Amino acid sequence: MNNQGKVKKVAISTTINGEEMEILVDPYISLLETLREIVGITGTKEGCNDGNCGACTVSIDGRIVDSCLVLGVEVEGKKIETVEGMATSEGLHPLQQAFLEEAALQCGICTPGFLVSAKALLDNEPKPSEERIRHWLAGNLCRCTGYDKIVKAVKKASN
Amino acid sequence: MIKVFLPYKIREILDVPVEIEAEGTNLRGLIDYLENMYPGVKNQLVEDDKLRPGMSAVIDGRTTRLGLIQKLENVSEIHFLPAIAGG
Amino acid sequence: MVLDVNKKKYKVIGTRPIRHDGYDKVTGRAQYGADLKLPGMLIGAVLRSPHAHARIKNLDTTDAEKMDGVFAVMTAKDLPRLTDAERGNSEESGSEKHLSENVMAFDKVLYKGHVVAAVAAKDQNTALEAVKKIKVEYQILKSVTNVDQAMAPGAPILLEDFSGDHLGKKVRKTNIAAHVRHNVGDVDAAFKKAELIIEKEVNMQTVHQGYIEPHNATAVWDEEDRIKVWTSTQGAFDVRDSVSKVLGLGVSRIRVTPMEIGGGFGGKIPIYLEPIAAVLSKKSRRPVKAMMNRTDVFDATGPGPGGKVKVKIGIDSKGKMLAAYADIRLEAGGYPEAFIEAAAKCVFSCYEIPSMRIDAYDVLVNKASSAPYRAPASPQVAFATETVVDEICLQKKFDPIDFRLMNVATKGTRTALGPKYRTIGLQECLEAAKNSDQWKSRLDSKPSSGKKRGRGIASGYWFNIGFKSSVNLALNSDGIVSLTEGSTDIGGTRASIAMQAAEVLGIPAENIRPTVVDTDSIGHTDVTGGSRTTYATGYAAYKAAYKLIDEIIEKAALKWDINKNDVEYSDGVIKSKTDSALTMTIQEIASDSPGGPIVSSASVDLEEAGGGFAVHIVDLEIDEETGKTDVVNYTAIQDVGKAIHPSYVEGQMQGGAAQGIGWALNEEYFMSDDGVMLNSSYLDYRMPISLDLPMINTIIVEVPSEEHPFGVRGVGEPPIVPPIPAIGNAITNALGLRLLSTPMKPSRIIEALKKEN
Amino acid sequence: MHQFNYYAPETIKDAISVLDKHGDRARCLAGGTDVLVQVRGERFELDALVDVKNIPELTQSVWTDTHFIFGAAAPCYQLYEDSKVCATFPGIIDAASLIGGIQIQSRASLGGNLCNASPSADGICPLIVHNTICEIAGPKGTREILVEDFCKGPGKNVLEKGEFLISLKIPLKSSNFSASYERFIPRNEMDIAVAAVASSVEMDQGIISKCRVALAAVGPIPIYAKEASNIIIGKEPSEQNIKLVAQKAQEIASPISDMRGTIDHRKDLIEVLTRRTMNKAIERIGA
Repeated sequence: MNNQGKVKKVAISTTINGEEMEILVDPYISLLETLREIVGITGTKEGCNDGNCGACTVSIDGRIVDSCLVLGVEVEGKKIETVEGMATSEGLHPLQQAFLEEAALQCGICTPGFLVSAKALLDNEPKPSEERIRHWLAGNLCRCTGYDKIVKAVKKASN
Repeated sequence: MIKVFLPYKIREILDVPVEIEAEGTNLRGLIDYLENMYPGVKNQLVEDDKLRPGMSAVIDGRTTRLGLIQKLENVSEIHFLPAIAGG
Repeated sequence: MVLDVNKKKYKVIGTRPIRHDGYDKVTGRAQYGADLKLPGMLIGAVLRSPHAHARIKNLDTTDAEKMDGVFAVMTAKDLPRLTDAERGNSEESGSEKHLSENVMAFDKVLYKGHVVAAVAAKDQNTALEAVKKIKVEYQILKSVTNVDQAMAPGAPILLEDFSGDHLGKKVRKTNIAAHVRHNVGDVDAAFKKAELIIEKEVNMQTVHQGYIEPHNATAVWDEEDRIKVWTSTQGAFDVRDSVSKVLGLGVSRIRVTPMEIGGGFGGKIPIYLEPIAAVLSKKSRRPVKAMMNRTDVFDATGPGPGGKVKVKIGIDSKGKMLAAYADIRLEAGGYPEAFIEAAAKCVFSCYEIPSMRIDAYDVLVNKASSAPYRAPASPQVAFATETVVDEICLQKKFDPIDFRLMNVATKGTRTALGPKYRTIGLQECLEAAKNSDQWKSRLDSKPSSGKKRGRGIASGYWFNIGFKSSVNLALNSDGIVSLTEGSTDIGGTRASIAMQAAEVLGIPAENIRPTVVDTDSIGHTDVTGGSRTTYATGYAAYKAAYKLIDEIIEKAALKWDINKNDVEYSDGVIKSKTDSALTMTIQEIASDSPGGPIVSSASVDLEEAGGGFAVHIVDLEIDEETGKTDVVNYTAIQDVGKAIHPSYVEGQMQGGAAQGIGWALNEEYFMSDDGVMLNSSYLDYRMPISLDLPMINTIIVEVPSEEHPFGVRGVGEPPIVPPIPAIGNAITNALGLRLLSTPMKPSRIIEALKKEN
Repeated sequence: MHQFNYYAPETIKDAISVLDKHGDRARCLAGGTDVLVQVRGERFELDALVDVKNIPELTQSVWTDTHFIFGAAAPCYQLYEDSKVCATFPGIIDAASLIGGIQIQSRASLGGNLCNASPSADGICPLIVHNTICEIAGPKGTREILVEDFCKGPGKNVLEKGEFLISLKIPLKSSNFSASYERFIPRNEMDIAVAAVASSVEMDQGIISKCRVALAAVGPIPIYAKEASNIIIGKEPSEQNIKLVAQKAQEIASPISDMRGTIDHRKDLIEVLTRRTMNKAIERIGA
């Protein structure tokens, strides 16, 4: 039995960075592809497409996930937050500011994923230890910094 | 006189000693001087009136970026070496 | 910590402003290659060889062409044939022929993942499905995946129409693309005088740069045969030159726009997808974007060469080095260039040794064509040399820093390639290491965890290339200076370049607005690599800033109708030397400058920055039952000449150390017998994660380079050199045994421990 | 990648009907952390992916008088954020809190981990040493099977056409019971076990009355090392006795050499990890 030609797009309603929207997605594409190609926000990055780098981290109803390992159709009725939703009209999120001040990014490709991950940590644990930060960020790969300044920036934002 | 060192393989091919002495007001002149001493050297170092691609000249520790027009004043040694790319 | 050897006082240099591109990068606005979307854009996908070595007998694209949603199919027949085999010996970037065949195989595939065909389709999934419909008939050949196999008599030959250069002799039917030799002094006689001779051979597995962003390229080929390319690259002009060679078009027909780049470490200097996207665009008459996945990146890009390095050093009774010999064999991959000249230059770079001989071999193997990886070939050779040095210290009970200081290379030391060093800062680094908190701290050799601890130290070198860079400046009517440059910014170089212009102009770094522009908008600028960007493009910015001041003075003189020699400029303010009433700011002159806007441009073509040295100290903790190694304390010391933006200098030192630690402990290409990399995912390639590393202490040493007005040396590359030997030496210190192969992974440690007992 | 349709049934019955219709061209989607990677990597082709997370039984957890029952699709965090589960089954939490990183733990479930039937699965050995039972639903009704009988080979399990895993039932234990799970990886997270061991112990007046040891990544499926476990039953938890268990476990292990580890290293690790997990489990009973 072959599906080819029978697979129909699915309409879903979801909230992305506070904005309710209805979108039409192929049932087999990832949330990552949905965000980048359908919604058109490209801050969420693809590094591996198999859940091992965390560059595509977004939060769904407050929990961080690798958006490459979620289907677009799965987020019906859910609240998605991406890096684009972190800054407000008041200004940058303290984590974004701390990343800049601490030089916690070099090439910047992993930065959106780290920011979304770190935000979820600080939302639940305002004063994490260094070890806790390193543990929480273990699913986010950075090849440039050696993590030192990232950990320091998260620490700084938590103060 | 300027001490000149040629790459190992050119020394092998043309039977040139490790260290030779030569002179010239610029690199072009120096290479012509070498060519008189060891015919064939110029062809090893120069192509289309330029240093061969992949060949560099290190003049007292500095790699010239000017090539054959590089002036030679108060120079004590020159090494011709394969150019090295970086990462 | 910054050890300020250079006492000059600066206003901007040495401060830590927020990088200019930072806001875009923390908000997700920054546009990386994969983020680009053009109207009508198609997606390209490539078919890759599943075999490491095979002849293409037949290639049938008919079914792919017929598929719905497919707009173009391409094979190597769509590329101009380049038969210039002779230039395959070029050390620079390979011949046009090899460049082209690495982009797409013509009649033979040389590694698993070698591209054989490509498709452009309406979307990613259609393109990937179409690629599967291309039929290829392969004649599978025996493959060689390491230097021993490749150099063995009777080995299958990769490049059949290519001549190797063996000490100047042309040799046919060989996998040794080049054998070079360097010789200083009488090595054999010097070894005879030695009291102690230590020889070690190390084995290195192939590694990958590991940048998080996969390669990508978008191209539009227009009706005038002009090509626009948007890509993730370390060098837009290198891409332009390479695409021009592969497609046989003049460079000015090609405009390359460097997108933001998600890491490179040398691996984003070669071209891969750019000509393919261009040809697919030509055939489909639509913009085409092509992207790699992670497996493609491991299989077909990078890698950093593996290989074998043998080093022998002889010392006299006092410990002075008398003679050294190195035999270096590195994997070039499918096409020549394993950076053996760099290896030769680096292998004995930290020491003053009167007699040295180096033999180095560039060896073709059935792996992706090697790309530069951060100080290419220097970590490989440093592992051998620093291991030998450590062994000498152990046997003769020398303090490892004192021994290194006794033999340290300084200004005037003759190097293995012949030339003498100009001012370098290795001695200062070793002294800083000796005074560091970590070195002075006692190593807790029996920690409560019950594990064994060990400390290791090693030095390393990279020579920092110079080359060409261009910068344009324009003074805007609000007093802000626009700076355009051609160096792609991998890690904060917009800031470090802008800061040098700001220093000259005496204005805040924020008042310079740097932009990285395309190849039509700036003069030639070489790669962001070789640790050259802050040095060379920064120098161009310095020159351009002085020219801008000349312009400002000239325009002010015109405006005031006085002699320009009577005008002076300082810190954004213009004054008359003769009339104290005449003063204005740069905003004032810029908003009304007689004779047109105030602009300047400058370019440089520089020699090497004078070399950068690093010394690293590592404390390890090893679980003798499992072989697991954890880094518990780490200090990186480096002479950077002058730190323009110290935070990003520290970042380079920490990042380089982290990559070196990964290389030392876990990273490797794990190959099957038939030449396939089995661990081509982040899951199994095992790069360090946040939990694998401690904070990495940094000590910035500043011994100014003689070649740069602020004394800048290259920073990016030296820090990946010492970690491997430092870790090897620390393992020896902890366990009393020595590992001579990377990665020094848990199973190897257990194996070695068993052998000991 | 072959295109597939997505179904999100809200009842077990509806799920069975889709699964039954598509046979081996359908799979369940729980966390998706394995199945999405595999389908993209073209390990298999699917026509239907059946998201089971909207079925209440698949994500709920219930304490009965005799069992703790949790949905097969309950993500890892649901277990380790539940203080009662943490206090009662630390050996299960050991695994739930180290699968992948935080992102993966938001999605991945022990049920999914079990169905994926990887020899190196982190979740399976701890379930085995807790005598956990799988509740399976299918066209012919429901059935129960012990976790140690669930896997049939790498990536293969006992599920028949139309069947799927509903929940996992852990029998409640006495306060003299505890367990521990430890894996060896070269990094500190985000790796697949080179070798791993789960051990559970029940003590009766200083004597080990029950013991279960299970081994991962040293055979085609996670192994219940019964012979090793039985050695120490009725004996004191002395260093010597634990060593005997560990040596037996090492004997039972029949690993292969691959990119993640060698035969020798894996066998050595089994010995070390058996000792460590046995000691940890015993220590936990004391605490």
